[in-house]
This record gives sequence, structure tokens and C-alpha cells, in this order.
Amino acid sequence: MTTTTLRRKVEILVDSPLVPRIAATAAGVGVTAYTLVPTLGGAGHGGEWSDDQVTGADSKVIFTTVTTEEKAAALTDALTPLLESHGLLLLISTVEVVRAQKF
Amino acid sequence: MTTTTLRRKVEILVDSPLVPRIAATAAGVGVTAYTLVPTLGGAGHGGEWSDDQVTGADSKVIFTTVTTEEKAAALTDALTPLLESHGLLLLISTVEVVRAQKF
Amino acid sequence: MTTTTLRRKVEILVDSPLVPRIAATAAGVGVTAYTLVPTLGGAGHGGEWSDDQVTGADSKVIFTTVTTEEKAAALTDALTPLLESHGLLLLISTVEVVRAQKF
Amino acid sequence: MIASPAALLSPVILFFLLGAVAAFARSDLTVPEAVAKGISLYLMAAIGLKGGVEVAVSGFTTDMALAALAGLTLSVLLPVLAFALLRSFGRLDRLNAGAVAAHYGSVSVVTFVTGVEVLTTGGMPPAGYMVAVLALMELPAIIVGLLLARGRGDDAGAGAGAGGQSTGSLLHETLLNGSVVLLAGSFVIGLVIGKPGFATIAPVFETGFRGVLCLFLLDMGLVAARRLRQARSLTLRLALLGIAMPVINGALGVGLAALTGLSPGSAAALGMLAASASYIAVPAALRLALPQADPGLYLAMSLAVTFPFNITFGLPLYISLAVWMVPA
Amino acid sequence: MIASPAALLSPVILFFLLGAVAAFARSDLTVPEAVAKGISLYLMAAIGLKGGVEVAVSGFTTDMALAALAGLTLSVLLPVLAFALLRSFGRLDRLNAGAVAAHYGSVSVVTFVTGVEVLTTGGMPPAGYMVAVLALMELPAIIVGLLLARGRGDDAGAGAGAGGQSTGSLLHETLLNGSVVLLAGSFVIGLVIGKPGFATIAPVFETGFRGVLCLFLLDMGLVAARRLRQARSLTLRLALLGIAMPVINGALGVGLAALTGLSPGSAAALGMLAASASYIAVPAALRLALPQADPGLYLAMSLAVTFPFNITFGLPLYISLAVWMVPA
Amino acid sequence: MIASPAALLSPVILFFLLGAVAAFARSDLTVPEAVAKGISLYLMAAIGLKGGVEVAVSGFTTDMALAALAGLTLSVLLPVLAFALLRSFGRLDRLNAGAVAAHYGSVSVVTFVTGVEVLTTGGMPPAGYMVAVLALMELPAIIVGLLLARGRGDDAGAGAGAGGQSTGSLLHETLLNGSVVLLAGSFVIGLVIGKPGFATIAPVFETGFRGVLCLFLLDMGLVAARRLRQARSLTLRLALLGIAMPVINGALGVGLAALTGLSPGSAAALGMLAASASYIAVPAALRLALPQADPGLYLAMSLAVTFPFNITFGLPLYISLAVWMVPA
Ligand SMILES: Nc1ncnc2c1ncn2[C@@H]1O[C@H](COP(=O)(O)O)[C@@H](O)[C@H]1O
Ligand SMILES: Nc1ncnc2c1ncn2[C@@H]1O[C@H](COP(=O)(O)O)[C@@H](O)[C@H]1O
Ligand SMILES: Nc1ncnc2c1ncn2[C@@H]1O[C@H](COP(=O)(O)O)[C@@H](O)[C@H]1O
Ligand code: NA
Ligand code: NA
Ligand code: NA
Repeated sequence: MTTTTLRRKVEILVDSPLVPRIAATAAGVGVTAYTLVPTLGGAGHGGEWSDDQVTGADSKVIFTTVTTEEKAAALTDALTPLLESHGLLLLISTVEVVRAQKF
Repeated sequence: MTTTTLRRKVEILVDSPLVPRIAATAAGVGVTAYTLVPTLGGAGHGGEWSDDQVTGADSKVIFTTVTTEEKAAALTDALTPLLESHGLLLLISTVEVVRAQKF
Repeated sequence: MTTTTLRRKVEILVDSPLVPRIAATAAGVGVTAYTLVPTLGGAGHGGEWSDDQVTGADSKVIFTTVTTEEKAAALTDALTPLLESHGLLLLISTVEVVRAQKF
Repeated sequence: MIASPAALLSPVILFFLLGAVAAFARSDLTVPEAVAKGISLYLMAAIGLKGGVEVAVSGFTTDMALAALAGLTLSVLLPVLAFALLRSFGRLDRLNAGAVAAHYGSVSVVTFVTGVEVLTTGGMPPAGYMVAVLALMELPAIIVGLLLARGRGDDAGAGAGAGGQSTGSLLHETLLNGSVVLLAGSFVIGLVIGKPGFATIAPVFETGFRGVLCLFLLDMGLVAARRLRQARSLTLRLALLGIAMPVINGALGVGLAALTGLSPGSAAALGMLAASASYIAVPAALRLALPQADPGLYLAMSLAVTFPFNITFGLPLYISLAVWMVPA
Repeated sequence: MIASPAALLSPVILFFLLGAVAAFARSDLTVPEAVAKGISLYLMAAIGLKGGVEVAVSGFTTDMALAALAGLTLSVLLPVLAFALLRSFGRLDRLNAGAVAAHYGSVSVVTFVTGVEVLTTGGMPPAGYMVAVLALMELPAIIVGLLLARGRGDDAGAGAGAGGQSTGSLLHETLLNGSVVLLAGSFVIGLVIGKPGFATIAPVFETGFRGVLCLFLLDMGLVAARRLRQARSLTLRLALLGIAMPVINGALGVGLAALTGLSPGSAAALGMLAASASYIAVPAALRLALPQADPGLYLAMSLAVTFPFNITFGLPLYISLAVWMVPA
Repeated sequence: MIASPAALLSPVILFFLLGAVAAFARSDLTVPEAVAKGISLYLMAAIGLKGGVEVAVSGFTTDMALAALAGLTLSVLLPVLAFALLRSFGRLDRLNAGAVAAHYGSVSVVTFVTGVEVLTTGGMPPAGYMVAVLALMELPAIIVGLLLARGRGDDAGAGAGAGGQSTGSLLHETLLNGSVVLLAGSFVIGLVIGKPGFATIAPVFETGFRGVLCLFLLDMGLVAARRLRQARSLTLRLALLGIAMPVINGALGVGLAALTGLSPGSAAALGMLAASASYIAVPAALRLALPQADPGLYLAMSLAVTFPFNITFGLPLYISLAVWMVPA
């Protein structure tokens, strides 16, 4: 049986124009691998929205990265001040991976 | 280090035309924040499918919400009767969040 | 309250042209139900990429399946030799489901 | 003439066949869904505009009222007939029989549009108001199909519980189905702007129409053939009905048009409307109104059996019928 | 003549109304986002090319320099005026007032394009260089709005911390906003290829323009009305300003154009530019530069209030003003 | 004449440059992927149709058979030459050398299409059957490249294990690649419908072609430049080969065409086909057949080096060569 290792998955829901900033913040704490997943719409305290590529202002993506416990914590610390001001949603969960050294 | 709190993530794979109904059911148990993630296709007992926006009948999205244990359970209870009849797929998992009061 | 059962969620990030091969490998270990989630781009050791449907070579999707512990392990074993050569990313996590017999 | 198999050699039909062949051969050719949806919106706007402009020119006539009445009659009666066939010969349960019947009582915009192209090229264009008839025929069958599916109310499951839906909200959702709104709205815009207003947008909505339709039918060929390959719940009996029902409905449509005194072109068009099965407005509405019905089944029948049959063999057949039944 | 409400009956405006009505009635009609984005790229390329080709024909003139100067002046001063109104009458905090002011100082390509269509159909086409003025007016207001939003530097939150951004990178990101690059680049291509080079691509970029614009405005109607329905932070005072500001700005624009000696058509176009509020370049730039400002607010004002007002009542108003103020 | 740098000033090339400049300047301009894919489908359908219609008019000729033979010869031999260069000068391992070689032996539809536009505008249009030659040249190089990559079978890793693939399924997947099917299918449709059938769809597939090509090349410029910026495995030696190989292959193509007795226009077109490197059919096929090869490498070479070189400098060069080598 293949051995798996525990890692942390961090998912950040962020407005498309702000993705480069999140990527830069992540790189600042050593997190350089990520995948972007699209969204179609949603609702929250700020009301309902649906994907709007024309203005670009209402288009959100999920910045997803799998990394070590330490780096995940560092990324969370670095992003916490922005959660409110930039309207981010941040989720952390535990996943198992093969080839642990990759993450 | 930033404090995180445990919450429940509920993911519901649902046909696009039925999303408003799921949102209404969720609102009925106090779950008003959610995000919709697109899908491209899949396979199951009902055979293979791939996204079909023209007829709209074979277009599925993932209704995702992060909420408290209680509300997640209430949402699951409310949706269970529909799982079979409406062809829904429902997954629950545990995630950690910052700013726990938001969820 | 609705009873839920633990199952394993396996997520595989894979280049679009290789999806049929992953589906075949999965079917080989008895995993026949899955959902495909799109991606927009990302970064890793191989550099940055963004979705490119014209050449098709830089278009990745997430092959997601929820299954039993045993089948998830069998799928992981079957895919491990391909992870490096085919540039796959494989994540395993635990989810709860209703109607356990479906998975 | 146009009723001959030569109509099969029109570029529009050939692109449909190319798509179907590619999908059967398991080619990876696909049209992005967003583009296919965009094209279908364009086609509905174009057909609506053209119909409206023609009615703006011709004015409202008795003919038009009669055609509308004929269309409405068909869309109420055809689902009942289809329901009977699906229950008896097709061996379907009531729920799914009602759902499928709704599709066959309603209409397919693209079948109509392709038929109008064939008719126009062949020199027997239907009247412009047939677009209004098309719009009128989209919805009544949904209501009839639902009534049939729900039966005498003893079928408690259907429409009840959290999945249930009041008749009011159902009517609202059906009437406001995107394709119906776009078609009817464009028809009204065509009426308002008339020929002069249309001239400035005609390069897009008229000159480009046939070429764009080719690309759409390429996608429809791909989609129909893939759906046929993936269809699980399609029995041989149901597949046979998927060919028999359009023939029967088409003949009834042409016949009623002949009685009503429509022109041969308009009669053929009414036959096409009767024969066609919806795969845009009805599936979307039924997924909401009858979530328990099997979309794999109703789409396989309307999209993978009836649509290809109509595009290739049906259209020339209904034209022949019209030529034969209607005094020119 | 064209200043009359009859302009409301152009197909372009009617499709906008159809979209708005459909969204208010809660129809599920939607244009796929990828398609809408594709169409908006096409419109910007087309308008840029046309402007460039016209300037290639007419050559650079003093008129052009004066129009450019007038446009720049407006885009620097209008946000200041808007800011004052938003703070006092609108009761907005400084951050959001600055963000909204940037939108009203900048311009809306689609408002301009629709206005040019109305002007051209009405026989008073603006000069080709107005497209260059449009491109020039997109950016300065962003800088002014940011300065206003950030105030005397005591507003530590704005732009500081991990979310902060140096002025250099801001300028870079604003100047290289996709829509600005495409518009300016197409203008330059139009200049280089001139009339003969344009002839070969004119069927797409000129003949097809108006029809494609119809489809885009259908989507804009849907988007604007949905946004209005979903708007949470829009107060009555702000909605009123969303109508008052375009009227004031439009009048100032036409007035300055009259002083500058532009033709009636160009004066009306400058009025439209001044009156219009950006909803493409500015929101994208501000989401980066002022992430704390509320996008729901500035998009509701520019897209859901001002844009519909301009398309329906504003355009004829600015044309009337130009006819009245500028000696033909 | 057309071989002069003036060809660089065609709108099609200028849009490519605009895209490249925007991407290098890190503008956020992007064309939605679904729209880009939709446009590329349109271009392939259009080019296939046009070729088929022309052959329907001219009939099958000896010239055509000779051109096909020349094309096939090139697509079998060029990958061998490329492989040798990539292994020796390029210092690539066998696997990746074989993968890259397959790209250079195959062809780029958009390079061809752009070249045909330049040739036609310049008054030396190639024969219609060159589209058939294009379709024939897409596939053989894939097979040759794979044989080279796999070597004498001692390279156990390549194609073995769960990732392996039988030659039969490989052939199937390659032959049924979406772009090949669409191109060949449209060619056959063009043959069947001929000039009269094409007339009704010409507004979309002919009149609109050049304008749509502008928008596609805008995207290609963006994509090529972004890929060049992101390329990690591209060494200087490989970049040099990305320019040398098209020049060598182009000269060989024009030379063989001259020997075969083709017209100057067709000879230039064969040179363009030989010089171009695939970035649609081959990458998709190789991702399946050689998953271990680095897509970042082969796409960087074909799309980010060779494609831009061909579009800007290559096309005029191959035309000059054809004018010089082929007696007019
Ligand atoms: N609890 C949640 N679960 C899922 N998505 C959420 C949740 N809260 C917020 N979101 C997403 O984040 C967006 C912004 O949230 P808010 O700031 O609350 O308006 C919402 O529109 C949703 O798409
Ligand atoms: N175990 C599973 N894992 C992932 N997706 C599933 C699973 N079961 C069902 N699905 C998704 O749900 C759809 C409907 O499932 P079914 O009702 O089994 O046909 C499938 O086509 C898949 O997209
Ligand atoms: N740790 C990670 N977290 C999220 N996505 C990843 C991670 N590592 C790799 N990826 C994704 O997998 C792709 C290929 O990874 P690589 O082989 O490292 O270039 C990347 O471009 C990302 O989209
Ligand atoms: Na019917
Ligand atoms: Na303005
Ligand atoms: Na080549």
C-alpha cells in the first residue's frame, strides 16, 4: 500500500483581480504551488453575486494550495489582516498526499 | 498565531435549474451564505454526462457552504428526502476557519 | 437526525486529455462514479500555467470521486506510478455522506 | 423538389451529420458550452426579429389568428396523444410519460429554424407570423404534461414536500423561461422597428444567420450522438416512439393547417412545429417542476432520436405532405 | 429629431430594455460570461479601429488637440465635483466617495458607442478622434479618485499593509488595464492601416457592429437590472446622485465642447463621455488599488443606475443640449 | 512586393503584435478560453470549406496528387531531421526530442491561414487543394516522432505501464483529433456543396474570415508572449533551433514544391506548411501518447518561438523564396 502523509489544504475565495496579490503574499511565506478553481456565484453578508467577467469586479476564484502545517499557519497569519478588508474567505482542512516531499 | 475554529463544510452537487430551490431550503434552516462552483461532467449510476448549457438539463454545480455543526445537520436533514428524487450528492467535511463568528 | 457514514474523497488534478485514462484506471479498481471540476490556472515546480483550451495541453481538471477506504487505497496504488510521469496531483480526505450504500 | 433527399445536401444538414459522425467515431471534437449557448441565444433573437419584422410588414391578419389557434390546439392535444402512446406502447410510468409528452407537445426552435431555411431555399417560405405561433406553442404542453404526470392527485410524491412547487410559481417559471422571453421579446422588437430599423442590424441577424446555424448544428450533431451513446434508459420501444411520434404529430400538424387554409409553406412549418420536440425550454422547466422524472430519458428521446430524425428525414417528409395536402 | 424619444425605439436600446425587463421579471435568461466578455473585446477593438481609421483619413488637427485637452480637463475635475457631492449630499465615507468619484470621472465605452450609433443614425456623427479622447479619459480619474479616497495620508488603512500598493505599480496596472490597451492598440492599428487596410476587415468590425451591439446591450440590460435588484448599499440619496451626476457632468461636457469650438456631434459625444460612468476599466483597477471600497456600491451606481439612465434618457438629452448650445 | 516588410502592416499581423506587446507589458488583457476555442473551430471550418469548394470547382488534378505526395514526404522526413538537430545541437533527451520533432513535422493551421491571407492579398493565391495537403500533413509526423521518441524499445518507460497505449488506440486518437476531423469534414462538405451551396453561408465563412482572424491572432499574441515569459525549460540553443528549423523546413518545402512544378503561390504555401509547427493537434495527441514529455517545452518552442517568427518574418521569407525558386 502506498504511504500517505498529512498536509494542510488552504482554500481562499478571492476576487479575480486580487489573485496576484494573494500569490505574492503566499510566495512571501514560501508557498509557491497553487491551483485556481473558478466559481459561478454565491451569497453572503454582502448580498448575492454572480460571475461577471465584463466588469471583472464580481468574479471570484478559489486559490487552493496544499502545504505543510507550518507554511499553512504562516499563510493564514499573513492573510488574516486582509480577510475583512479584502472580503476574503479562508478555509483550512487536512488532506493526505503521496510523495510528501513535493508539498 | 491566528486562532482557528472548526466548522462544517457541506457540498451539494445539484442540477443548475434546482439551485434556487436548494438555496431556499438552506435559507429555511438559517444557512444564507454559499458559493457555487462549476463542474464539467461526470459519471454515476445514471451514466455519463457532460456540461450542457444549451438544454440546461445536464449542467450541475456544487453548492458549497461552511456553517456550524447544528446548521449543517439541519441542512442535511432538510435535504435528505430530496437526495434520491432530485439526484443530489451531499458531502460533509470539517474545515477550520478564522473569524468564527462569520460562519 | 440523519445518519452519516465516513467515506474517502480522492481528488486528482490531471491534464484534460488524460481524463479518459484516469477514468479507465479508476474503473479498473471499481471506482465508476466521479465528477470533473474545472480549473483556471496555477503554479508549481513546472512554472505557471493558465487554462488553454485552444492547444488543450494546458487545461487541467480535478477528477473527484467519493468512495470507500479500500477502493480509495486501490485507486491511489494504481495511480502512484503515474503521479510523477503524468504530472498528477493526488489528494485524499475524509468526508461524511448520507446513503452510504451509494458510494 | 425541395422535398427530395437533395435537401440533405444543404450545408446546414451536412454540418449536423459531421458532428454526429465525429461523436460516433469518438472524436474529441467539442464546441465549448458557453459558445454553444451564445449561438443559441443569437439564433433565437434572429428568428424572433425576422418574424416580428415580417408581421410589421404584413400586419395582423385572420390567417395569423387561425394559425395561432391551430398551434395552440396542437400543443394542448398532442401531449395527450403522446402520453397515451408512451404509457401503452412505451410502457413508461405516469411520471416519465407525462414529462416526455410535454416535450413532444412543445416545439424545437432549431428544428423550426432549419426547416424554414430548407423551405426558403426551396422557394416556399412560410409566413412570418409562424414565429409567433412557435412562441405560443412552447408552453401549453408543459402544463398539460404536468397534469398528466401528476394524475388524479394520488401521486403524492410528485411535486410535494420540499421539492414541491405551487402552480403559480410554476407558471411564472415557465412563462419566464429564458428562451421564451428572448424569442417573444425579439419578436416584439421586430414588430416595433419594422423593415427600416431592421436594415441596420440585418448583416448580423439575417446575412450571417445560415452560416452561424451551420456551426450550431455541428454542435447539435455532436451533442445528439453523444447523448444517444450515453443513453441508458432508452428502450427500443421508446426509440421507435421517438420516430413514430414526430411522423404522427407532423401529419396532424400539416392536416390541421390544410383545414385552416394556410399556405403550403406555412402548413409545412406547422407540421414541423408539431413534429418537433423541445430540448431547451421544456427540459429546463421540467427539471424544476418534475425533478423526479428522468432527464436522461426525455433528453435522449427528444435530442438524440427525434431531433436527428426530423433534421434529416422529417423535414422533407413534412414538406412533401404539405405539398400534397394543401392546394398551392 | 434624433433628440426625440424616438431614439428609444432603436433596436440597440430595445434590446437593452428587453434584458432589463427579463431580469426584473426574474426570467432565467442569461448570456454566458465568456461570451459577454468576448463581445466586449470585439466592441472595443471595433471602436478603436474605426477611430484610428478616421484619424488616418483626417490627419491630426488642432480640433483634435483641443478636444483631447477638454477631455483631460473633465476627467481631472469631474471626480472632484463628484466627490464633493457624494460626501455631502450622498453621505458617503471618504474611501467609498473617492472610489465612486473615480467611476464618474472616467468613461463608459458602451455608453459612448451607443451614443455614436444614435448620433450617426441621426446624421450628426462625431469626429473620429473622439475615440482617442475616450481612451485619454479612462485613466486620469482613477488617480484623482485615489488621491481623494486616501486623503491627507491619515487614512492609514487605505492601501497600507500587505494590501498596499506603490504608486508605481498602481500606475502600471491602470495604464495596462486590458480594455485601455485594446482600445488604444486598436486605435493605433486603425491609424497604421488606414481606409484601404480596414476595407478587408470592415465586414466584421463595421458592418456587423450594430447587430453585435444589440446582443451586448441585451446582456447589459440583464446585468444592470440584476445588480439593481441585488444592490444592498444603494441608498435613495445615492441613487438620486446616480442620475444627477450624469446630467451635471453631461452639461459640463457639452458646455466645454461648445467653448472649445467642437462640432455639434463631437460636442454631444464629449457630453456623453463626461456623463458616462466607467464599469470596466475603473472597477478592475479599484478592486486592486482600493480593495476596502465596496464594489457592490460603485457598480450599483455606475452600472445599475447611471448606465440605464444614460442609455435611455441621457443620450437624447446630451444631444439636445449640443444642438442647442453649439452653433451648427 | 508582398514579400516586403509591408506585409507586417496587415491588420492581422498588427493584432498579433498588439497581443504580444500587451502580454510582455503584463497587461491583464485576456480573451476568454471558450471564445478562443470557438474562434479556432470557426477558422478550421472556414478554411476546410473554402478548400473543398475550390477543389469542387477545379476538380481533382495531377498537380493535386503531386502536392499531396510532396506534403506527405515532408511530414515523414522533417521530423527525422528535426530530431537529429534537437538531439545534437539542442542537447535534448530522446523522449523530448521526439516530441518536439513531431510538432515541427506537423503543421500549424493558423500560420497557414495567415499565409494564405498574405498571399491572396498579394495577388498570388495558392491552389485550393493546399487545404487538403494541410490536413494530410497533420498526422504522419506524430507517428514518426513517437517512433523516434521510443527508440529501439529499450526506453522502457516511454508508453509502458498503466500510462501505456497500444498503437491501435493511438492511431485512433490521432486520426480523430477534433481539429483534424473538423478540417477534413469541412473540406468534404465544401466538395459536396460546391460554389452554389457555399454562396448562402459565405457571409459568415468568407466575408467575415479576415476580421475574425484578427481577433484570434490578438489572442495568439497574448498566449505566445505569456508562454515565452513562463517558459522554464527553454534553453538558448532550443530557442535558436525554434528559428532555424522553420527556415530550413520552409526552404525544403519551397524547394520540393519547385521540383514538383507547383505554382509560386502553392509553393510558398507548401513552404509555410513545412516551416510551421503544430500547436493544436500534436500537443493534444502527445499529451496522451507521450505523457512523460514536457508540454512546457514543446509548446514554448512551437507556440512562443516558431509561431511568432513565422507570422512576422517567416511568411515574407517563404514567399520570397517561392518567387525566386519557382518560374512564375
Ligand atoms: N459561510 C460561507 N460558505 C460559503 N461561502 C461563503 C460563506 N461566507 C461567504 N461566502 C462567500 O464569500 C462571498 C462574500 O461573503 P460576504 O463577505 O459575507 O458577502 C459570498 O458571496 C460567498 O460566495
Ligand atoms: N461517488 C461519487 N463521487 C463523485 N461524484 C459522484 C459520485 N456519485 C455520483 N457522483 C456525481 O453525481 C452524478 C449523478 O450520480 P448518479 O445519480 O449516481 O448518476 C454523477 O454523474 C457524478 O457526477
Ligand atoms: N502544493 C500544491 N497545491 C496546489 N496545487 C498544486 C500544488 N503542487 C502542484 N499543484 C498544481 O499542479 C500543477 C503542476 O505541478 P508541478 O508538477 O509542481 O508543476 C501546478 O501548476 C499546480 O496547479
Ligand atoms: Na411538437
Ligand atoms: Na464620466
Ligand atoms: Na511543419
